[in-house]
Amino acid sequence: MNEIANIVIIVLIILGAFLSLVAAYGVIRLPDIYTRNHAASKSATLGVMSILLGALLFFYVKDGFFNSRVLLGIIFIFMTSPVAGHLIARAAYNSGVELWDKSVQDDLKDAPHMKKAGSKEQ
Amino acid sequence: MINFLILPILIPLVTGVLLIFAAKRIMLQRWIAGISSVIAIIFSALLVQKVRARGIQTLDVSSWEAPFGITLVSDMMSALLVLTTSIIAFLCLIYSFWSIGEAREKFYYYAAFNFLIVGVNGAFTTGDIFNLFVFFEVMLMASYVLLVLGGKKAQLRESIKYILVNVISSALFVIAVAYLYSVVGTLNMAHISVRISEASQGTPPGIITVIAVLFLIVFGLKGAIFPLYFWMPGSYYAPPAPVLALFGALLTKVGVYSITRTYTLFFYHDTGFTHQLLSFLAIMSIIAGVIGAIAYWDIKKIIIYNIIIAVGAILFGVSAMTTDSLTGSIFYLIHDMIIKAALFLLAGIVIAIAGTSNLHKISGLIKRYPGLGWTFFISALALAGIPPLSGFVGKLLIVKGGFEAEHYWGAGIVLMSSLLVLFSIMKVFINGFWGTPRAYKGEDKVPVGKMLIAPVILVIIAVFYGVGSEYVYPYISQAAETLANPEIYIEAVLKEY
Amino acid sequence: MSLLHLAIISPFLLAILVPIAYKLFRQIHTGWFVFPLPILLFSYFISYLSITSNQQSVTKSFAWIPTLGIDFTAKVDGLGLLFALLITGIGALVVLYSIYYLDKNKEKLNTFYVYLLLFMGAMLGVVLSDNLIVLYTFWEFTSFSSFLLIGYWYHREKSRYGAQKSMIITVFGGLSMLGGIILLYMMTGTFSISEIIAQSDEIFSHVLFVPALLCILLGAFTKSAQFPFHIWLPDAMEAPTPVSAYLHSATMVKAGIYLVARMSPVFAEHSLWLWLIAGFGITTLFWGSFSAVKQTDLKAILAFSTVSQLGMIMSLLGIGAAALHFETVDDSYFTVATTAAVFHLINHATFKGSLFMVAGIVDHETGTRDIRKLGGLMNFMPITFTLAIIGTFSMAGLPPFNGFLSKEMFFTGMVRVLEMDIFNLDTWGFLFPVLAWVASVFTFIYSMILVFKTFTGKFQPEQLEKKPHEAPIGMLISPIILASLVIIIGFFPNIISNTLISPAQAAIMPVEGYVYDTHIYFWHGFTPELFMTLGVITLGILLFVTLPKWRSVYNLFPEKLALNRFYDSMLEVSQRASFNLTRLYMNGFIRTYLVYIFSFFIVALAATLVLKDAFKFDTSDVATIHYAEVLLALVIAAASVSILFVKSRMTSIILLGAVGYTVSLFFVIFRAPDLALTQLVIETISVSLFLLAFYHLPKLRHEERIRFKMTNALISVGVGAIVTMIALSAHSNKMFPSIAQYYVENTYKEAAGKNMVNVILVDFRGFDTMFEITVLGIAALGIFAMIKLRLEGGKKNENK
Amino acid sequence: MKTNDIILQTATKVVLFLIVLFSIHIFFAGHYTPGGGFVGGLLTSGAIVLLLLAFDMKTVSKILPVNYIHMIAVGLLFSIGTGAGALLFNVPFLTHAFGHVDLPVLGDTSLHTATLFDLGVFLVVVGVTMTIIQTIGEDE
Amino acid sequence: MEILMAFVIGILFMSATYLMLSKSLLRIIVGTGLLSHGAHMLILTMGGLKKGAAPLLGENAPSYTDPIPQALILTAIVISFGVTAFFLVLAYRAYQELGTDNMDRMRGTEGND
Amino acid sequence: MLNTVVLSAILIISAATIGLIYRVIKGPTTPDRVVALDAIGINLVAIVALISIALNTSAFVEVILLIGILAFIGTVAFSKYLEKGVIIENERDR
Repeated sequence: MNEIANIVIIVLIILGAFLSLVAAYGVIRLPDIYTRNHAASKSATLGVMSILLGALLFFYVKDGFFNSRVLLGIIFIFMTSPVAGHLIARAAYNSGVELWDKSVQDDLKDAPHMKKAGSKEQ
Repeated sequence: MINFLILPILIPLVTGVLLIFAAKRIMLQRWIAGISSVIAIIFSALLVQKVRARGIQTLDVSSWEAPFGITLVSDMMSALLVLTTSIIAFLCLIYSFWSIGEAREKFYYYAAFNFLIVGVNGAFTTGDIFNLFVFFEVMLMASYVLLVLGGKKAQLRESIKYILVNVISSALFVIAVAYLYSVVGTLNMAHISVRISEASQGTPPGIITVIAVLFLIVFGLKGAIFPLYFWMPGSYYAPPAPVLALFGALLTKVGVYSITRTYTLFFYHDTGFTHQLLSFLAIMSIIAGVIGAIAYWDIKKIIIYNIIIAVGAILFGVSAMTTDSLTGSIFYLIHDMIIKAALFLLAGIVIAIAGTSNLHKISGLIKRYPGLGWTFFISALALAGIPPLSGFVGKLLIVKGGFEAEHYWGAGIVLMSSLLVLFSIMKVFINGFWGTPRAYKGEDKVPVGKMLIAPVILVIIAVFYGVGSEYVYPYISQAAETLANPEIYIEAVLKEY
Repeated sequence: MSLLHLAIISPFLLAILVPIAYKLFRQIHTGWFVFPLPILLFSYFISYLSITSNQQSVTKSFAWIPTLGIDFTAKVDGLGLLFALLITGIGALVVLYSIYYLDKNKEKLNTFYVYLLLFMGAMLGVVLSDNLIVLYTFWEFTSFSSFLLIGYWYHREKSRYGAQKSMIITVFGGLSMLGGIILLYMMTGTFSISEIIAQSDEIFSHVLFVPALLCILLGAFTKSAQFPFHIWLPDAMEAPTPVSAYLHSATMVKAGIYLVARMSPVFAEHSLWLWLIAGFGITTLFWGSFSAVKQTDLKAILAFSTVSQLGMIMSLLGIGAAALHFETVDDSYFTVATTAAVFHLINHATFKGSLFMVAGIVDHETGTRDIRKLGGLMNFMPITFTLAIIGTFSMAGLPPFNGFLSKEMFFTGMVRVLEMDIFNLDTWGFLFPVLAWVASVFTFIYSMILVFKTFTGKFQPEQLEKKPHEAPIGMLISPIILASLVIIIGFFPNIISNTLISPAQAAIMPVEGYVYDTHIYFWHGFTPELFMTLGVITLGILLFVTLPKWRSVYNLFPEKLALNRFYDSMLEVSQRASFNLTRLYMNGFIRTYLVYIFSFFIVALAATLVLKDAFKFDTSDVATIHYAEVLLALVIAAASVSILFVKSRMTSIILLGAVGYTVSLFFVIFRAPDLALTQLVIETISVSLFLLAFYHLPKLRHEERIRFKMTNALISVGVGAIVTMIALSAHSNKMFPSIAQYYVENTYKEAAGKNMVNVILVDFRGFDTMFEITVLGIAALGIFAMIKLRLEGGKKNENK
Repeated sequence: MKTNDIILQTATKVVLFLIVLFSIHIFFAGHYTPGGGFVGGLLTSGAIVLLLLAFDMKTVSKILPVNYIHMIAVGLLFSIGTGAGALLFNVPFLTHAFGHVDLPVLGDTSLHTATLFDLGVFLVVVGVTMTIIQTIGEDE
Repeated sequence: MEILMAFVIGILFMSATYLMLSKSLLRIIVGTGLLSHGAHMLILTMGGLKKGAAPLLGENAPSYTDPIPQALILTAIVISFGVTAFFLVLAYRAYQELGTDNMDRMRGTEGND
Repeated sequence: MLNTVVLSAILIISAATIGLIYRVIKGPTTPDRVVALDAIGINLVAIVALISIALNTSAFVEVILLIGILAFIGTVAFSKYLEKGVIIENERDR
């Protein structure tokens, strides 16, 4: 039982670490904010979820019950991460951050209420 | 009542909190603040009597025995300082009624005022080095608020500098406590003293001396000693008179008190180094203060620089570490608190009348305001330590102690500083009060009579403090005795030691 | 408190009543309320004559601060009584004179008489206290009442100048005297003069003897306007003339003389005492009389004359001290100097007092005191002229006035110096009679100038503000009384010799079992003194007549070298220099101040580390290092250092956040979950506050230039290094176990908690927490008030 | 600029519940596990801030009609009062008392005056943070 | 570890000092932030690092780290938060009134009479 | 085994975090920084979870949730600031 759990935990952790690395690589290397946001909010979230699952499992093995706060954390991140990603992307677009010059499509280009985006900060 | 010694802290604290609720009702605020101030004075006076009758009072807050919880300790020195603080607070408070203005009163002036007193009284009373830090912060935070309240340009500008310097000194305080904790592993001041004594059979380890110097820097920044006083003249220039009086009378004195406490309770094992340094810095403070005081033609600045001189004189007495000089220092400390408050309040009236603090633009005030003039004159004499006014006995004992400790030059400088103090303060009198009378815009609106109440009472106290030294002396000498013999303090706090 | 104390204090008590009387009875000259007091006191002190003339003394003690050895001990002996009589006697006359001199409608009489009474009381206190601290107290009182009286007409620039000058110089002396008093206390353990005198033999060999002597003398010299401290006295003449007559000639300036006389038994053993007093005295005598000749203001002449006469008395006291070194004083061969000093003291008070009053009358009636404008007043004011003649002739040392007698005795004393063979007097002693004689010549000259330039010669009505006429009788009474004393003492000197002079002398030179018996003779025979006097008169007349011819001698003394110039420039330069100096370092830049503070931090701590050999490096008790921690450490270091180099505000805020979060990770690693939690939340809020607060700042027009400054870099590296070094050595110096174990044991048992940190926060050290939240609360109040309350209109940021 | 914040507002409503729950947990658990009044208070104000972000000042003050400055004062009074209670029994200031009470539903519950003290801390912290945020917010 | 931390703290203090000596008010306040971080870390380090489990009795560990420094730091953190908040708002207000965040232009009146 | 994995995972995620910090500093736009910060927050959660496993204690699980909450609030605030220029509106829909 313990052995299996351990292996599962290890797998989850390795997966999480790998995904985080990928996310970071993406954030560094991808060309514009929208793609970077994509990398960050998808892979990083998945990465941390798997690590948290690993932790949850670990504490289950250790204490014999599911640690409520870790569970709560998982739910929380699961819920908020997409919202956050959405907000950033929208904010970026509305504040007039340019798309990558090789982007092929910009659906909101002609949306009237989006146009007068303030050139607020840089 | 075992909680007696906490009352001077608790009363202003509760008052301050209650005043938050009453913020918009000025008269109510004044009554609450005034009455609680009087009560605080009564309890502080009773505390002094109690310490006189029964020795050092201690209170283990939260009932945890001494080195583990926080212990409040009222020895005679702290009790006296608390009493003085309460009196000055009351007088500055009633002075504020007629001078601070409704706008400030509505924006928590009295609350911040009371919190400042909490901080000061707490710092005087606490027996725990970290708790001292906390009280410093209470005091400082309240002082920031008072300094900036009103939001005038000069206030904002000077507050930035004031806060910056104090943030640095707080950080240094924290690291000093950290180092000390690393070495002795405790926070209770009496316990620290015991452990330092144990560690330094004969000569203390070098690290203790280093920490001592660090503490000197920390408290020196607050107490405005040379070469750490530079922030003060500018910062103290900005706030209105009653706030300035509080600052001048109390804040730097907390620094001085802390130096006195630590240097008599912890760091008395290597006096050849630490106290020599202290005495050197004290002398330099006097010189630097004198230079500043005679340089300016501005009432506020002159008095502000005189703070530095007084700090130097007091610390010189502390550094000499004889019973006489310690007695003198405490004498002088209390005198200086009283007289600085009086002078700043008087300067406030002058500024209110003349609309400026520049002596070139003020003259002949004594013709229309003789009461103001003579009050100022007497407080000027008291400041210079002219007998039989309040400054004399202190100065006498400090000089005597200095001579006894064979610091002839230092004692001589302390003595001669009186002359330049007199010169600087008389410059105000000769040029501002004497001379051709002038008319000032809006002087009729200034309620000079009411504003004079507080400084006059302070001057009366100063006169009695000097003339009646005989009645004060036993208290002061009890305080000095505790300083000179740390065992008394330790025994009172730790009991079984 | 005895009647004697009451007598000393009575002027103070009356001073309180004077303003009330002034308010209530505006029609009556306030002086009339004051006048009875000095009369009463005078007659009271007269009653002591019977005691002191037997060379006894009365001591009454009153505890003031006994724990410090400060008792208000009043002692009446010959010396004290002499002064007390002078003070009250002249005081009465001056008050009387002032009643006519000061107009009750124009002057602020209440303040005037308050000052005058303060002075009178203070002066009585000085001469009658046996306790040095009490004496010092009253001494400073005289300085300040003098200050106030000189500044009586405070709207005049010169009055203020003179007042300040006199205050600075006399208080300087006073403080130095206080130093001397403290030194004496350290040698003897008492402030009582009588007890100090009783121990004079022991203290003679004490190492502090000479410093104490010098300090005390400095006090006496400044007060008695001895060269080079005399410069305040001429400027003190700005005071109303009655004041000049009283304070600045008859009484206050003699306080220094009194002090020297009083302390003679203590210090006279030492040659320094003799040389300093006699030397400074004779110099002052010479310089004062020499300078008086060139003055054109009546009161200035009198002022310099006072200076010179004080010098004369001082030198006599100095020479008199030598008498103590001779086996016998029987023949009063050497004690004549002291006798002369006491005698001249009295004489000087009489003739100088009357002369001042005469000068006041002239001023009052003509509106000027400038001798270049005066002249020929003899016909208008004959009585005044007569009085002036009596005064000046006595001053010049002409018979048959009292001045002649004391001048003769002065010469006797000086000539006898030649016969002394102690303290090198045999080599340099000859200077004394020579200087004395020369000075006397000048004294003669200015005396003549004083009387003849004013009262004879050409009358110049166009130069005068008023039409001169004789003074009212009330104003003349006082000078007449003084002038008649001049004559009476001149003819019958021995009425005061055994009542006043001998007792005083006994106090100055107490010799056990010896009773002084002084006789003053008018005729000594053809002694050298007589020829000296004759020489003075002859040469004096000659020089007076040819004055215009040699007056240019004074041009040889350039103004620049004058002591007054020195004083003025010292005052000016010290103020200017301190101003410039202060401005140099107090430049208003907070950066500069921080540089000072940090530099001191570095220097002081580094020096201590080195000197105390405090640096210790001990790795025996360190925790293990893990590579992840090294990584975190690198992150924190990199982030904090890169803040220094980043240009954008946003980046530096974010980097600060990065540091903060890394710190909280460290808290996690170091097993501090509570800290980690708090740090995280706080850091987030701080960062958002940073952003909020700096959102309003304009976009930087040009990116902030972060100029690399060498000083900044040095200082910051220094601070970092010091902090690290102390941290290392503090860690290597753990000497005691922490008190932590107690908490481990008691957290659950006694405080019913499991989270030690939290239990410490709410229970063990709940007191801290209570005030920590108070700090937060105050901060919130402050922030609220700061944003809402804007007394200066509070214009919004236009860059928004 | 008019935007719709449906996603944010909906998410907020759910998340807010989670945060408040967590902060209450952290407040009460403080005596035993990490947490306490301070962090609890900060989290609660975090929840309120989230509300402010998702909605606006006016709406929030309608939902929570609290004068935050008075809240600070009340909090301070709580803390001081807990301490001053000791004065009545003539024991040193701030001496805490605790006991175990059998409550009908919750079973054996320990009551601790330290919790009251901590409640003061909690209130002060919420009051302070919200005062700061609100004043700055209003000034913008 | 303590030695490493001592150096980290030294670097924090160094950066803080450098920042506080600069002209920009923002950098100064950032400096004070770093300063307090350094001070807090120092307390922790001085208490001794990793001497046992986290100071929670629930851990049932044989030894615990010293809880005192942690409690002190907690107090210090809160206080320095209050001060920082106040300082920031002050900076904001100062900027509004004085129109600058350059300390050189916030010269005091000490020098001139 | 578990320990090694956990520690190397910490190392990996730390490296990732440093990469993200590079992005925070580099920018070039503020949204970039916000994205990176959000990711850092998430990574911190992971790191704390891993440290909890490594230290074999559940003392830090509160921290996990806390970081999550803060990161979320922070991101929301940032994006609102970027979008609207204000973080807290006095009154919406005006």
